[in-house]
Amino acid sequence: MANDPEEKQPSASSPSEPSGAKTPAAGGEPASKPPAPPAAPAAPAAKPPAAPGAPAAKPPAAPVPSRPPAPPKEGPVALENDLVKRYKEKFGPAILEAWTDRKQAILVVARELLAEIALYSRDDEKFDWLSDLTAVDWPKRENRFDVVLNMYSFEKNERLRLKAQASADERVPSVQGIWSTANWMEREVYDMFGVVFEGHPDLKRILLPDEWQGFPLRKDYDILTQDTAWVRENLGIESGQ
Amino acid sequence: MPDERIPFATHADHTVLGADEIVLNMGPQHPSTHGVLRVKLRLDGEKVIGSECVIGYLHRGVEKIAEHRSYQQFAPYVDRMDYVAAVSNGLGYCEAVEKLLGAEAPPRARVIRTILTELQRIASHLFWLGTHALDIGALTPLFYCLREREEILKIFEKFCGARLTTHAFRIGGLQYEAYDELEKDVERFCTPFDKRVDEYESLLTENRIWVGRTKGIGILTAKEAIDYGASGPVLRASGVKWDIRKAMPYAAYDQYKFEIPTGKNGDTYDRYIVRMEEMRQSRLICLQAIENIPAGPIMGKVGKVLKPPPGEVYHAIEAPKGELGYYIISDGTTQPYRVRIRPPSLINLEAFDKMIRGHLVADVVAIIGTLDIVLGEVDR
Amino acid sequence: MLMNLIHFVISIWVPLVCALIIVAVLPLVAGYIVLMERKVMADMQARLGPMRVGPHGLLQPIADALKLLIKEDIIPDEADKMIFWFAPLISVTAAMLAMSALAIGPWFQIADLNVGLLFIVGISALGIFGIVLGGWSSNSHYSLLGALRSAAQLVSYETAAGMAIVGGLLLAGTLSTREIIQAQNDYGTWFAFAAPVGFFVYIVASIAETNRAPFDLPEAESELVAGYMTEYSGFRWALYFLAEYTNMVVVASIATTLFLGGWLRPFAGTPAFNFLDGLPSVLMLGVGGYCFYRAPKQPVKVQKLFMVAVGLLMILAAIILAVPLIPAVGTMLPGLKPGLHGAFWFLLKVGLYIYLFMWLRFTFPRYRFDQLMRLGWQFLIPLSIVNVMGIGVALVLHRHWGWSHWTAFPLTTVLTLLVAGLLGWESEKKDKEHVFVGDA
Amino acid sequence: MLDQIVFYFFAALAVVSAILVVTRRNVVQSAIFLITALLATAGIFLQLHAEFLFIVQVILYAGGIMVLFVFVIMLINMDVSLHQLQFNRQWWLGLLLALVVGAELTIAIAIGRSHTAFGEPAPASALEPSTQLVGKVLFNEYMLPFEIASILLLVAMIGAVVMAKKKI
Repeated sequence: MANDPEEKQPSASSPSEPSGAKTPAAGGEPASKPPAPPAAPAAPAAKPPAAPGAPAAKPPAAPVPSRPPAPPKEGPVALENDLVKRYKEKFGPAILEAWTDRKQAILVVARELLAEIALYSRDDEKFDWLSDLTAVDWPKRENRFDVVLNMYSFEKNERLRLKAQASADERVPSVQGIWSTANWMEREVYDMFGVVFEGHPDLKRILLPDEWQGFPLRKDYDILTQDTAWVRENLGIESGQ
Repeated sequence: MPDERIPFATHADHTVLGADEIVLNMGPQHPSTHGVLRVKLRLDGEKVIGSECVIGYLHRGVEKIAEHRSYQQFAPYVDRMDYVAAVSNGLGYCEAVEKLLGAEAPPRARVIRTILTELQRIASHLFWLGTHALDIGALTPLFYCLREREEILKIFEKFCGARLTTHAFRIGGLQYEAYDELEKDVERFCTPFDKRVDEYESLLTENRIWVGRTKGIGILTAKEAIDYGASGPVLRASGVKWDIRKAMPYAAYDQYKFEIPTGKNGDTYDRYIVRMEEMRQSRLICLQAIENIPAGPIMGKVGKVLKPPPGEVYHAIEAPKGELGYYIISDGTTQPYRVRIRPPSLINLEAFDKMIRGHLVADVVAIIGTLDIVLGEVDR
Repeated sequence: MLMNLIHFVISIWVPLVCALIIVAVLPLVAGYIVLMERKVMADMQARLGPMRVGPHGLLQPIADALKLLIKEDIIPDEADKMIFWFAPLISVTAAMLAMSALAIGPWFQIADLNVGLLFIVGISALGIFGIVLGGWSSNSHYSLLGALRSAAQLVSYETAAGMAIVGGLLLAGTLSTREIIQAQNDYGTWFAFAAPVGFFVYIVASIAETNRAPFDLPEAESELVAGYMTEYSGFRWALYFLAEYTNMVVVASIATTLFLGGWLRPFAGTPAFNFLDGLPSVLMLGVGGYCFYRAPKQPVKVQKLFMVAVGLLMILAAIILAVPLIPAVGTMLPGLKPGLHGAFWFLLKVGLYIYLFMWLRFTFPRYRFDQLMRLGWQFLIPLSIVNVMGIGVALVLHRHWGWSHWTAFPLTTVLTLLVAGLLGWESEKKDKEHVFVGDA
Repeated sequence: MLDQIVFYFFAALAVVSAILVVTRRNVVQSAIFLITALLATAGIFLQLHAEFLFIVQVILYAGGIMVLFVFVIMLINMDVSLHQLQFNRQWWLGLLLALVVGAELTIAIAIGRSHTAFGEPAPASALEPSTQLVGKVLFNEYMLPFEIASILLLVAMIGAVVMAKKKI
């Protein structure tokens, strides 16, 4: 992981100075590494970046990256810092897992308390800007859908990702009340995955026509289902595809 | 709002000046909706009391396609989303996959990428300025803006053969070595460019009618902008000083000095001022960048077949419209398991309904223009 | 019975010929004004404009006319057929009728009514019917809104234009166009310099009256698609366009007659500037020379010939304009010089006025409807009323207290400008409070 | 000679369009015929060299009042008013009144022809242009009624605006 200045890990050890947007965050890259160094960091350039591209000076001839990196067995690594501790104190068992992947913090939380955790993140943890809300379909898993919230904090200039798992017919509490931006994103997740959001003011399809059957972004969805249904309905014959 | 099926032809529920409201259907084919956007305006006489945006006419299912393409094969699709700023889409995607791989583009590639992305930002803002002024009735700025934009498109064509959907970058660096007069061309474009921006500003900024049509129209306070998830010039015009190029620098932005313009009261005029200033700042970045493009390889240590280790990454860049984010999940195979693209135009469009309430129909057109949306990105 | 009919026809052959010329030439003139507009617009936007039909696009209007003739004439199904067909006719007749009382040159006038100017204003006011009925009868939402808007706009700006004209009439003392120009000659200065505020108000009001430039709300492309003309196509649509451009010519002629000294040569009175008499023929020579210069550069042979022909035409016009200058001919036919030169000067002033219309169109964005109304009612109309009072005061000072009019008029103009500043500041303040806050 | 032709043309036009105004089913068409009737009478004024009257007729009637008529017709939803009951059930009363008025008119013309002596129409050239004449009279002898009338109109206009505006 060569000098990857922009990705700041919400590391606990050194309270990251309130870089805020004014001062370029790149300058004050705390040299500390995450306390629990990734167990098997096959990452080639593990050593902290020498001169993280001081704004004016041209970085010395970039360290020639050593032998092409064998695909590093990166994978998620357990994460324990005071952010996670604060969440655990507050919500206890609701925080199911906490790990970091490619230097980005991820919290897997219980589906029922998603709204409360989101509210807590926005008010107390200052993650006041919901940059993205989406879903991922894992058909083989019992809790099939992952609803993913990507939050960003202007003050701490950090990102945090909340994940809630829900099966096909479970309803996920809507965060539309907390960030109004979630309104259309939740509609899109419903449109593409069929995940029903509890408490959403006007949950209906956003991109596809309203009478569309099936949810396209599910892994087990294929175009023929819609096509054959339409042909049978409108032309009254079986489309032989 | 009761979602009764409005037949395509508009119909007045009651007499035009009757007490009840009428529903005016704007789009999807309309001269100033910047693409196939349909807006159902509920009007009381001439005043807008509510609206509903119907989108999805240009939905091509980019995210579904991504799951059946290899990482390199998907790169050209990304240009077709925000077709006005294809280069920055490409930059976002390539950097996200590089992060997934844990690879890094060499410094020369990062500097050239920065130059091309800033040129693309200028071109996108020029296109916005031209069409926005045309919607409000000023016919001339459009042609001045297109004249400058033509120069930038020529540079892109010399660099990678295409003007609009450029597919200029590859995962891990660049495909093409920069053609030798790149510095001279960029220099020839940038040096007179700020006088050109003065030319546009002389036509519009102090123009009483322009100020009358844009000041105090479509106001979005800072708190509302954050709540609605607005990003880019729309957020900065409301007073929030935040730019990913400064907060989380990527490519080679940490090596250059530039300012982030912000507005005060988040109306159409402030967004206009912010974007004009951004064009000047991008020009400064380009001028600083072409002074020393470091020598060295243009392609990082990335194999031919990309098999990123399982895991996920969310990487966001500052596209001309706002924060363009890529959330990619890999399952170790050559094809991404899931690619989610955060479209700044779609999310900026969410604040549209709140911004147009209480305005007149003529302002609706100005507000669509000031949000700078591109329907290719809204519908994906 | 037949004899006195013939006598009658002979007695009025001059106005008859003028009328024929007006009705025949005006569509052609309107076509070439459209071409001029597209060329000027292109020039201001760093491009070339129509170059394909004929050399430098000179045959473009003919091509446009043919296209519009052949184009399919769509009538919306539930539209009121009879009125839909009748509306554009009202507009065109109103515009052309208004041309009848105008004096292009001392010879060229159809009817010298002693209510001349009032007649023109009255008749062109009938043009509203064409727009309103056209918008209503095409039975579509957009055109109805557009028709309402343009009617409101016309009515409010007619008042402002009317008051501005009253300002000029006070100075002239008569309504007949010929005598107004005579009065300006006697005064020695054009009324534009005597009543500049009136002239400014008239310019702004006339632009709004012909639905052009910053005030072209009714056919604002971006919102209401094409206003009242949305459902019209083919030649019917061309009639509306012809009416608009004829209105533009009418409004320009009123301004020239009332404020810019009609067919008077600039500095008509002072003999020192007599060399200006030669200007018309010199100008024509210049244009002819340019045509000859461009002729060989034309790509197609027939375009070369056409350019040469146009060049010859210009030279011929230069010669005709130069003939009255020869002293011998001047004594024999005294009327020739004012007649020919008068027409030239009048048309030159009208052309420059129309150029001003176009210039404004390409530099200014469009007003919103309520701003337009506020500008009309709260700024222009009060200002023109104050202007009328100012001129009244100046006349009293001039006639009864013997002030020379070189002191009286500037004084009142300054007073009126003071009031204008106050009005502007007032509407500026109101603009601030009137900011739209999204009252959901 | 030509004057008669023109006069008869205008007169016939006025009468025909007046009849058409009443008989047309479509309201807007009848409004247009009303305008043509007014313009025809204006033509007759012009023939009598009463230019001022001609212009006032054109501007006020055709240009002003009729625009209001057309506006009102346009904005009221036509098919609604057509369904309301047509109150032409008292047509016989109307016929009776028409006959009475007709009789009075014919008698007045018959008697009047012999008693009252119409003055000889003054030759056209002798007349001073009528606009100045009317202007002089209006602003000299009848100054006061002119001012009162204008104030009355102003009050009426303000009243109309107050009533129409939803909220002041």
